[in-house]
Amino acid sequence: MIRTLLLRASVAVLILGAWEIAPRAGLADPTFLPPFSSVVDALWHWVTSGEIVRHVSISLQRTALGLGMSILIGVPLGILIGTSHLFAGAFDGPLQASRQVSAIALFPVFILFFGIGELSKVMIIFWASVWPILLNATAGVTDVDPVLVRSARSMGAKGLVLFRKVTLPAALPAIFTGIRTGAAYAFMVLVAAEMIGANAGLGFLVLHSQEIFRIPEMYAAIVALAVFGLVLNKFLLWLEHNLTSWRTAAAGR
Amino acid sequence: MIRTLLLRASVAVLILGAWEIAPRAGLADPTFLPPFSSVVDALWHWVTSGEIVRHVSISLQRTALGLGMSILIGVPLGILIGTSHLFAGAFDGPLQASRQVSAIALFPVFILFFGIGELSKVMIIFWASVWPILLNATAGVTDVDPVLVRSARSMGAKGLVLFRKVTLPAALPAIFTGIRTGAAYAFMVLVAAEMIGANAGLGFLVLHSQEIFRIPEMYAAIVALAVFGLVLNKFLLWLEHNLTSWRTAAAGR
Amino acid sequence: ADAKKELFPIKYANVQWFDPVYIADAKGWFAEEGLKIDWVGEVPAAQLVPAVASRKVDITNRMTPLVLTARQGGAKLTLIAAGAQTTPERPHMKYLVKTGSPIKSIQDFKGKKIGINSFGACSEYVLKEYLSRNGLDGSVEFVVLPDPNMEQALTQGLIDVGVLHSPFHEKAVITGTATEVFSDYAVDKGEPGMLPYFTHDDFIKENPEAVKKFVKVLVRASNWVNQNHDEAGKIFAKARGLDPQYSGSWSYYENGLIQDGPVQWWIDYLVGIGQLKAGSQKASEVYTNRFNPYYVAKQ
Amino acid sequence: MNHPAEGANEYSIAISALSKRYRPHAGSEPLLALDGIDLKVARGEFLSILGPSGCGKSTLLHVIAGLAEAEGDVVVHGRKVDGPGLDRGVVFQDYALFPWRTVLDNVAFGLEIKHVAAAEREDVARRHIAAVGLRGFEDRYPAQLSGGMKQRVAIARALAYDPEVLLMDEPFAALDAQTREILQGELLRIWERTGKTIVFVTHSLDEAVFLSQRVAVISARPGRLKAVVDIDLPAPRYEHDVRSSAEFAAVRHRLWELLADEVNKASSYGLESPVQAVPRRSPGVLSTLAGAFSRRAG
Amino acid sequence: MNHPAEGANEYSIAISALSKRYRPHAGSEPLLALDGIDLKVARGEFLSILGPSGCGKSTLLHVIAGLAEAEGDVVVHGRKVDGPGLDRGVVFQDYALFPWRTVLDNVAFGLEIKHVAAAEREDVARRHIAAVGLRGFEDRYPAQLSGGMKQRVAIARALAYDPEVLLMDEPFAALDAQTREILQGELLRIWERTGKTIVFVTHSLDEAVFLSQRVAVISARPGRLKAVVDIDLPAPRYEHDVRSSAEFAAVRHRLWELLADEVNKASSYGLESPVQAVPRRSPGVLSTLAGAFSRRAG
Ligand SMILES: Nc1ncnc2c1ncn2[C@@H]1O[C@H](COP(=O)(O)OP(=O)(O)OP(=O)(O)O)[C@@H](O)[C@H]1O
Ligand SMILES: Nc1ncnc2c1ncn2[C@@H]1O[C@H](COP(=O)(O)OP(=O)(O)OP(=O)(O)O)[C@@H](O)[C@H]1O
Ligand SMILES: [Mg+2]
Ligand SMILES: [Mg+2]
Repeated sequence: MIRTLLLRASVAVLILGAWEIAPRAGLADPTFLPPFSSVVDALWHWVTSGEIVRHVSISLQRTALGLGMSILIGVPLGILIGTSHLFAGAFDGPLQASRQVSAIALFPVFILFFGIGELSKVMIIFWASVWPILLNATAGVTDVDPVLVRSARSMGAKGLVLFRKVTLPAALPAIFTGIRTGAAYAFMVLVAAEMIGANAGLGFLVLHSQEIFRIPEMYAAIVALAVFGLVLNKFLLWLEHNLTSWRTAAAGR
Repeated sequence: MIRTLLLRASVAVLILGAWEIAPRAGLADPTFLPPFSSVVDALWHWVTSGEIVRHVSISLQRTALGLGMSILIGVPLGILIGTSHLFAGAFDGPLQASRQVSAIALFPVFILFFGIGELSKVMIIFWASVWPILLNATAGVTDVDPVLVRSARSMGAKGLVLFRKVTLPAALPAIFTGIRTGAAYAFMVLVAAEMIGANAGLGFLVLHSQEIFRIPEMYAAIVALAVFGLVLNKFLLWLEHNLTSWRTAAAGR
Repeated sequence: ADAKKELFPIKYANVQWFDPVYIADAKGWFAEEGLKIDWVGEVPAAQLVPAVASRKVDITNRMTPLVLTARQGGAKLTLIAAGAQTTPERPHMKYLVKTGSPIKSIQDFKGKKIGINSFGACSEYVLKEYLSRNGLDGSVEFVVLPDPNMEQALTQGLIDVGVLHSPFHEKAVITGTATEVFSDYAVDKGEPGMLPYFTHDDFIKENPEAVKKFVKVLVRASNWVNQNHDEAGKIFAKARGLDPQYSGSWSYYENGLIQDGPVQWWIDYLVGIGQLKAGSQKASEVYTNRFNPYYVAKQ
Repeated sequence: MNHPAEGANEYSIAISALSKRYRPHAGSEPLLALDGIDLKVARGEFLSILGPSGCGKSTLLHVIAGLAEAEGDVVVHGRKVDGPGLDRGVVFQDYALFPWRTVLDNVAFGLEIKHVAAAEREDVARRHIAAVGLRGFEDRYPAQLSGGMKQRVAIARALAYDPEVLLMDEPFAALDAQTREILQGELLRIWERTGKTIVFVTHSLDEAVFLSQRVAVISARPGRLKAVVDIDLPAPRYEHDVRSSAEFAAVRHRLWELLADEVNKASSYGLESPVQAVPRRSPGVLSTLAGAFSRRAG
Repeated sequence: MNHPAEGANEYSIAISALSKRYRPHAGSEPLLALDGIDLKVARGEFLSILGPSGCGKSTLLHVIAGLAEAEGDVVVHGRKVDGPGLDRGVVFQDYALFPWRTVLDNVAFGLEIKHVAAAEREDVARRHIAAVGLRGFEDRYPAQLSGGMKQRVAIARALAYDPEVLLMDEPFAALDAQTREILQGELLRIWERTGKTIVFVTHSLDEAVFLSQRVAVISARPGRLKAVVDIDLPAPRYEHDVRSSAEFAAVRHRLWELLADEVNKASSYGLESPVQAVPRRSPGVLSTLAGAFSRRAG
């Protein structure tokens, strides 16, 4: 435990130290890669002024809504595709085609259909995060051990009950992997989403700082984004851990 | 077989038909959603003029290089994290933090380190696609059935041999899911990558058509992008199918 | 309080470049006319035309050629005020090189790599025209780079020449990283440098009064900017959160009146390079001054 | 003994002309696993299925359970089987426990499906768990149990569910001899009290003879019905030392002989020279193995 | 008979004060699976381990194999076990075949690890596959085999690999009685020819008596070494009808008695009233079950 913590700390110190020293020693142009301390300064300034709260909360809201929609739509749809041959046959093609298309490419379409308010941002996040969730849900239900399905069917489970009591719990680990990947992508496109009609949010902060030549602030926003993402990821891991506790029990000795 | 094909075809016809009719019937603004036939026209024009070849080949090259790098780096790194506690302890933090950060936010950093030539585009694609590959590789090796590892170890397999003969084949399905998700994301950021220093490529074509308001051309480029992505995806599926043929054999009756 | 409630909202995007709308809003001039600027946040430059065309934004400003191509693409857009003008002191774009670069004139551009923010607009076309007039057709390589990354690319030597807009060129010049070779004034004394305001035809049809009031305030602010560049720059900097030393401001066409010249210049150019069908657009149909109080007064 | 009456209505299960083909690789020759099985099981009968490994016993059970499709007809209680039903319960050869459910919840599964109220469900499940000797393990997950314990959970689960027909695939194979004998006795008691129809797959001659009214012997690949042997031993068998009786030995021997050929066929499948049923002085099935070893050692 | 000599060097395996605790849930009371086992196995000895289900037999085997950690010492051929080694081969209770490898490649696995040349490897593997009666199945994947077939592949794999010590966890449990007897005989032959040390876990008294020189009886949870019984039957046992001899019956009975208490303990674990070893007329272990059924039926 302590050894791991020490290791983690020393790696972090190493990386951040390099970031601090490289621009100071002239190894990197400080205009474009300012020393880490100036980034911390900028971050600290936002924290003390309380401004960060506004940006984090709006970004959180957008991410939560977009990701929430992805889960609400992606998981059932993925499961449908994984379980129904008919459905897979009909919709696999269009869905596979759609998922190749970047949200950025679709900006005009998003603006047309969803405006430039919150909805379009949420939709962009949804668009990016729904695919891994869908894909993993499909994989999860297709890969369920047929022995278990057989066993449940022999006990009269079928249709929705079979699904709820066997397919779903068996697919849960895969679904969670999908959700975590999806969350990572929700984060990745947060910046893109906040390119459209935003005046607050961490992604907006990145772009805006860049536009107004506040490079340390830009990095500060990137760091804030990373920390925010880490926290979300930890939360999802915690959730996963609690919902699939049987896996830990099985592995534990 | 034939029924599925028919189903697929009719769904496709339905969707494309709706696309054709909606703008013509005034259900959608043809300025923003031009009838499908005009999109086909634009596409056909590119095909006959041979211009499409230039864009597709440059985009293909960027995607292949970026995705190739992701696989070459993401798979071993993911496996290392999944197998070595030391490595996981040291690098999990920085990697988790990094993966939260959008390629778009990192434009200045990418330009700083990789310039505006092909390298930076490849790196942006790499950046987007490496995370699901890494994550799935880690999950794949962590989830290997301990019974199999035990069995192999009892036969004297250890270290690299154990890894090559047991961990890797057992993790292969998960790794492939990661690669396919990664490929989808390589595609998603192709547009973003081609925002920097590009004058050709399908992503560039989308942006350029947008800028000069050639909406049918924009859709044509999007359709080309989707088709291109579908082909890549099919290729990866074919590869996966061939490399993990034992799964089909097991399921086949 | 009642009057406040009845303020007519104009959906308007926070553009990255200097805009008198920021000034008028700060000074409260819109409210005086019963208007309210409903800031919708930042919209990427490339999305401004689609945003107006799909009526998610009511009015904005972008270069004439983009409006022309959009009209050809079916967007119902009309120019309603002239906006910024290229003058020798305050041009629309500057052609910058890294300080100390041997590039001193257009002749030195030959075989060089030029950074532009997009194809199909002022950055590409004006320079191309200038190059061809100097017999340098097709002799340079264009690469697309977002404006915020242009200075960095110049410093790192990734491009030889950067085509920068305000306030990005101010920043690059003031910090001493880049020097101006010339500006777009070099081409027909800045005739193609008009940055007009435009709106959707349906918006005009539904809210002619609002358009009229908007143009009135806009012209008031533009004229004020022409007299008070420094103060205008400061107000803009404050509105954008910009360091005031880097803020610039543009010159505006007198009273915001649109003339045939700049519009026709672009029609001719685009027809010349085959981007516009000959005769498809007439300058007089592309713009209208009928909402401009000065034009109306003249009538 | 309650010998199967021949009236059609008396049949619990009627199998006719049942064949099953597996296709190991797409496009490859199909493997004939079962070939033209005709078999009728009376209501309340206890029938065992004996046969060499790989002859299709599990497959047959799955077809009756409605879990696998096959050519031919299976009729259960007068209704053609076209899927699993509430009337048939299965104990699987490979446990098939749900890894995400505790022992208690695994056993309660069938009751959940039947919408038994939570309190009664838990009560019934706990009693069945205790009955297979697993009290105290209610909250364990399957991965935390030994092989035999898993099998006992699977048995408790199928019994708790209370189906009319019980299909059991080597349910006692992983148990130790003693527990096995105890559970065999108990299974007979349950069968008598409840009048369930039981189809029981086993490898063990003793088990088949002790438990069954009739034993169906399946031949080696492709699985054909070789013989059906009546076991006329006094009931209740768990009350006498039936295993020591002469009748027991006689029936056991008959079955042994029936099987011996089949096992030989199965084991020598593909071998150059078929081997004797019970090799004494002759080189046995594994002689090649032994050869390999001595070559190494030498 | 080659009875274990007492010289330290003669020991193949020496286990002292071995205890193993499992922790079912993080932070919960640890479960004592094995408690202070002391056991020595001579070089070339055939030792069986008997015990009720869940007593820790598999655990003990895993510890010897170096696959699980425990308190206490395990010394194999004079070296303290701190991991798996080329000297010990294991046949696992749950097959543990590699699903992505064909039967042939599964059997060849150990040889691959030993860097045996490809041609010889295939040759040896094919011979072992034929020997367990699976010729023709070389290219199948494990998921396409029946339970017994999988187990036979697992046996062929461990034998092909040729380790000095063989640790077998109920290797014949899933086989039919006939194949089982044949393979038992063959295992004895191999053991004699190669002088391997074999530790054999089984549930079957007959199997233990027939195969072993000594039988170690483990008590119910926590697993303690209850007794070690010498089996003095004439060798080679596969050449006589040893199973019918009086000595056989006598030893079998002794083991039965040793086990009966333990099984009782294991089965009644947590039950209110312990049950008789072999319940005849008394209400048995499953009586609660029967009760449940009649309540339903009534
Ligand atoms: N999914 C499958 N694909 C291809 N062949 C299969 C499949 N399942 C079973 N088989 C084949 O069908 C035959 C019968 O299998 P089954 O499992 O019914 O045998 P069994 O009699 O239950 O054997 P055991 O006693 O060993 O459990 C075997 O030859 C087996 O290889
Ligand atoms: N991973 C684990 N976590 C917690 N407890 C375990 C684990 N593995 C085994 N046990 C417990 O350890 C005890 C011994 O298990 P083991 O598998 O060694 O028994 P066994 O004697 O082989 O039984 P069987 O004859 O049924 O195979 C059992 O009570 C079991 O529940
Ligand atoms: Mg079977
Ligand atoms: Mg065991």
